[in-house]
Amino acid sequence: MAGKQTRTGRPTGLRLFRNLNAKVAAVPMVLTTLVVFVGGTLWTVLYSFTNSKLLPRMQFVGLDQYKRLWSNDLWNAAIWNLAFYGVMSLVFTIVMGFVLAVLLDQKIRFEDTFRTIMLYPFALSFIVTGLVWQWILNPEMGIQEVVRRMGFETFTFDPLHNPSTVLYGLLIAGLWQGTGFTMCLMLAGLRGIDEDIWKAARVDGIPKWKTYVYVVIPMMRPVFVTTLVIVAAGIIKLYDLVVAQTSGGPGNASQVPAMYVYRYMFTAQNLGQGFAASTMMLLSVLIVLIPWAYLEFGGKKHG
Amino acid sequence: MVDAAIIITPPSVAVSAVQPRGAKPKARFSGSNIMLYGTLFVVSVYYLLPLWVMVMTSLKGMPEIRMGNIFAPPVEITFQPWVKAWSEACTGLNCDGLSRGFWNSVWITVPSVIISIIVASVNGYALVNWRFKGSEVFFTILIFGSFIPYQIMLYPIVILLRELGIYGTLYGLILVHTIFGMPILTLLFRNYFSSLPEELFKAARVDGAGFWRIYFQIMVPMSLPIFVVALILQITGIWNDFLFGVVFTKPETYPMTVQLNNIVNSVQGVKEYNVNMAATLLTGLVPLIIYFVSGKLFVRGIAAGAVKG
Amino acid sequence: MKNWKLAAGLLLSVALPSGAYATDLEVTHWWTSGGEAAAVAELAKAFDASGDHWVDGAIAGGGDTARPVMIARITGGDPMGATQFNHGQQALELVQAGLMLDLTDVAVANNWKDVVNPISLLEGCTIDGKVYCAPMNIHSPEWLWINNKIYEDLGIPIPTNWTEFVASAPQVDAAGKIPLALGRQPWQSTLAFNAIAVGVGGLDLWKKVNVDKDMDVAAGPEMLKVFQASADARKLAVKSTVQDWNQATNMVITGDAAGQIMGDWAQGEFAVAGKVAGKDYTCLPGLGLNAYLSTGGDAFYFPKLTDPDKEAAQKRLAALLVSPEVQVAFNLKKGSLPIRGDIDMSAANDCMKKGLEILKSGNVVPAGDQVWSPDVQTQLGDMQSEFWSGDMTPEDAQARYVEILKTGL
Amino acid sequence: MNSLNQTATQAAAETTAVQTHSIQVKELTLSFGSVSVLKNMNIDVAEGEFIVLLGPSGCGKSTLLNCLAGLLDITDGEIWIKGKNVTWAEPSERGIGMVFQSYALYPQMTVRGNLSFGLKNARMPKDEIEKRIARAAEILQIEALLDRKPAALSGGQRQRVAIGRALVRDVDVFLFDEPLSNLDAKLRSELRVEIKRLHSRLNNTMVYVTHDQIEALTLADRIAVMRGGIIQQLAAPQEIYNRPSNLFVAGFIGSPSMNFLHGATIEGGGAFQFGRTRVNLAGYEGGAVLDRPRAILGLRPEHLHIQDHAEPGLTIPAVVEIDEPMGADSLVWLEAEGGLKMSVRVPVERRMAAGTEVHLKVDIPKASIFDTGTEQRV
Repeated sequence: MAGKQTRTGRPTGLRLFRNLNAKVAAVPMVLTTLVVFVGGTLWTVLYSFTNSKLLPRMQFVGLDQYKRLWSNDLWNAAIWNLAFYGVMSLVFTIVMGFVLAVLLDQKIRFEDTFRTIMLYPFALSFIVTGLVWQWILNPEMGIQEVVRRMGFETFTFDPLHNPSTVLYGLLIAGLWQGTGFTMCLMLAGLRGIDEDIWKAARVDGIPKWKTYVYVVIPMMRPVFVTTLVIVAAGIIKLYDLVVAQTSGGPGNASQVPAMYVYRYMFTAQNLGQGFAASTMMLLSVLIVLIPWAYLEFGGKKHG
Repeated sequence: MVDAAIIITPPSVAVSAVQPRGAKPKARFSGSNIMLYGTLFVVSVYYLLPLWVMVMTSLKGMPEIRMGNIFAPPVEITFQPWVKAWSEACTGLNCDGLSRGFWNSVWITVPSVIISIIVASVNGYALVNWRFKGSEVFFTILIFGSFIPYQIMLYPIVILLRELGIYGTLYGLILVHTIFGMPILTLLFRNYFSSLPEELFKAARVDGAGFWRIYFQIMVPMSLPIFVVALILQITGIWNDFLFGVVFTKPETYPMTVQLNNIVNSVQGVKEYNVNMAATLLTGLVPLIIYFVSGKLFVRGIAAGAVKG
Repeated sequence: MKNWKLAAGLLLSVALPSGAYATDLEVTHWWTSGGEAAAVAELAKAFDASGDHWVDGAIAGGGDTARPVMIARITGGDPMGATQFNHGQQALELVQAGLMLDLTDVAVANNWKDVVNPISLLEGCTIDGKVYCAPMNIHSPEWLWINNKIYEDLGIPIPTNWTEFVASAPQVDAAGKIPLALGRQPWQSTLAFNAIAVGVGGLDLWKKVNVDKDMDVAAGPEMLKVFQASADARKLAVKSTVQDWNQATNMVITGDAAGQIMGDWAQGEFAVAGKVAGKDYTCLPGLGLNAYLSTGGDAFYFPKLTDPDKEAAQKRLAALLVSPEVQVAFNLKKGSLPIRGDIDMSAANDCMKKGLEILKSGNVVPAGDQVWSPDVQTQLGDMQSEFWSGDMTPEDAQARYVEILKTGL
Repeated sequence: MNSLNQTATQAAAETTAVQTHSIQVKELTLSFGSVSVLKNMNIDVAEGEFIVLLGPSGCGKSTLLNCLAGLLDITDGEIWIKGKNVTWAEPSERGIGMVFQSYALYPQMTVRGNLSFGLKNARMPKDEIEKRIARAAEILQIEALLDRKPAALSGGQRQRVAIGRALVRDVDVFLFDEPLSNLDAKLRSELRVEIKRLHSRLNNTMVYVTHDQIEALTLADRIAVMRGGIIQQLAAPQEIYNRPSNLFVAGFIGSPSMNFLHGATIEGGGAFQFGRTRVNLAGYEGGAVLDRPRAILGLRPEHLHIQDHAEPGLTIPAVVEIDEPMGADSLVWLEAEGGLKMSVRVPVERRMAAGTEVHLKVDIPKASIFDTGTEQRV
């Protein structure tokens, strides 16, 4: 230990070595943040101003990559798709997660079974999720065909091959994979609420739904905020699911920014363009995170 | 993988946390009860349908798949697709299915999980109990890091690993998993440790225990629920990883997910849906088993601290 | 290793360090469809027979999936022994960065300059006078593949060119078949468009736009005709929803679809399915309109390795890949054309012979891969993908097409 | 502010002049960034002394204790324990034992494990550990609990174990951080007595943090009343009670709190005027009162006596509002001139009807006078 010997006087120089073990233990974290997250990000931002192709090189072209990015229909489509998917996914994940948690919180029988059923998709990767839902939504063999065989000859349910519905197809799969986890968080939140609240509400004769809406939900604000941030972070990273389920198609109807980044960095061998797109994604992350960080850490210092 | 940034707080509610708290349902066969179980049933169908389809399809032969519907159970059960997916499916010239990938995945997952959890739990512990100047700044950056799409970091990481001379080695992959698991896990552990009474830590210091002794003898034994959560998240996360697996390994060491992708995308003639589904199930088997076996612990681990913002 | 001596004899022309045999070389490629895998097996067989060992590193999902992995590994300092790229600009920077092995001595020793035909393929491998890749095959994308049986069943003549094919489409459609199979990946849309450009637009137009890079022509009325023809073609493919090219090919093989615009590699799939050219299916190079083919191809690049034994093995493999025996065996399986004109391809089938003839007559133009950067190719792919799957007007599409080409000038 | 500290230091110096120092805090300052939490503190604690740090929550008393224990690094100043400068020593090297409010028992260890953890860390021989545990267990009467886990103990038992953990360390200085706050009233008073007994038996130095003035008054040799990171007064309990050095201490100590009459001192300090009432200050035990245009007369409830006739200069007229019988005595709440609420302690048998007009006789020698501006006692 650093403080083995009793020191006399003001050990200004030795202060650095106090709790040396703690500092040594923090080295991996410090290196990761500085080298990978800060360094990597700055590196990416720096090279987004160059015309790097296959290999990074320092030939600055100013804002050219950004100009091209925002004049690219694919990028605009990707941003729009992500915004649409993101809003839908946020709303549905949170509403579904909460409703399911409320249902499970009704002192039901077989709670464990239901919970397991809802949570197990979370164990599967997006690749698997995308593949299986592509299969189920396949018009020749999936739901459409089964319903048709039941006699509804004109029944059409082919979301993945129609540009205007493909995002819903992704949503069905995304929600299947992720809502169980949201439900878990919500359930934990519900159970963190003091039971006396329920007693008080019953004594006051407040209907159950009103208690949820006006009492429980406001009390669960932190859980909602956390869930929101987790889901939002997942949405920005959306990639595997799209690749596995639609490959961005039909056309570019389900392209997302992460795909654009990957495609331009590696397929198009235009690193500068990929880095510019990355930087824009990073900016959007900050737009999501800064309000949250402000909400979370803004008011309470040395609390 | 969705980022599972669970934020854990006081375990004081742990005991009661697994009990339902909502209002009591009324009589057993009341209308609202039928509604309740009816809804749960419909929801369960939605969740179970893909699993059902996967299992059923994987047990059918190709002719039956072409003729029948995907939801029907097989008329004639065959395990051939499973055999093929496990040991015969081809990618290029390699026709040994997923079997090789399984052990590669094990060799990748085990050390990556252990090391990433150790590093992250020590981080969380140091952040809570041994704050040093700027530690919160590093933590904040780390949290921001958890939201950075991996694609953005891919190129810098390639350069980093090249400079360290461990690109393409198991060490490199472990490092990558440790780095990218760090934000979420650190958050997880930090929040959990900060929910433990600070006085315990102080008492241990008065008792003369140092950094590591407090960590191993006081903190770790009290943190079982959060270690379980971290363990489950990391095992599934690393097992399911595709991007790092494909970029940072080579064919001999491809994990199962990469081989799954190869098998599914190496269409030779017609798509063999039954083999694909069997391969998919085989790949998902480890995380699935973990969830089915220890899912309750996972839920409990999250509930063990309720969630806070 | 029975053929040890034989193989050694075969390769005597290469300067070999003695006693350096039986070296493992990892070879990455994206040849994973049935016909492709069979062709790769020929390469591996030949390499193993020569005493070394081929470690197969197939990456499924096409070049767009595989190339990032290959590039990451090369730049990450963990290169493979050899890797597939398309000729042209894909590996240019890797060569310039000094990451690729110089094969000039192999090329000289084996006289590639005289045997490679057309010579443009070798030129694609040559940078600053040094050879950096071993050309493997020639591909021409401008083919129309037709299922004969559908037309026989309908009782109408099998189309002999694109125009007839389009004219017959309503009848095919009425019979419940899909007139045109099209995989929904960007590169396949681009391929279909380029085939129509060569077929409908003709050689001059192609050269002016892609070789001379004349943007006025690209924006001109002749090019608009190509876009209009493409817009007609996309109507025929509306019901085709598969992703992979070989799934689309399979639709033609099984008779779900009447035809597909695809490169000569589709032939490998017909072969694997046991179909006979001329009898079961018909192939029309240049869509049957213009007997011109644009030629690109695959080539193997050899990243620089530190181990001298490996380097020697790399050079042995490079020589082997261009050798007549391997060229014949490989290309027969893959359905592509060999890169040398001095070998006996009498075993080739009907379609391949058509290709060989065109090649011999010199009616070839360079492929998009060779004249445009991957950046432009990618943008074109995205644009074509949207065009072929949506309802963009030909005029809009042409405007964007020109804009994209301009980024590559 | 400086004068305040000086008073405190002087008072400390007077009482401990002949004894040896156990703890010395010199010019201690603690700040987090720009916020200073403890300001320029000086405390001398004599060997065997029982010091209570008392104050409202947030006053810095627990923080000070943590600094003494070495659990917080101080910004400036020095801490000496037993003649050694321990300012930068590890907690375990300071020769202290500490008892926490939440007991802070290691949940996964048995009572025995809890007691021995620190000794094992110090690599003490096994038989010595056993001996010490046995002795502590005997003193605290927890022998029967040694093999239980903390979860199986009651609150009182847990607190005993927590004390035992400090005890086995065999140190000269005990630090208590609100050790009884988590217990119910009955247990609290029992354990309070027990701590007092422990102190008289072991006779080691104890520093005890509490916000409960009863604990402070009953246990302490001296009390340090703190507010805002500053020691307001450091003195024996009776001194603090009877002669609070400033308005805050006067108001904080005593329940119900001291009655404060706002007015002015007149006649060269000979009398106090508020409203129309005048009170003679003859016999006031304090410094020079002088004429102060704004002053406060502080009177504890037991230093007022109810009578039915006025005595000019000695009584304050008031009207009875409520009386609260409290068992041993009874508290009468009255309203004096200008709506001023006052409380007076009377024998329980004396019942007062609401609305009765009475006169309150002032016990001037027990009174305190404060300057409104400086809030200091004069």
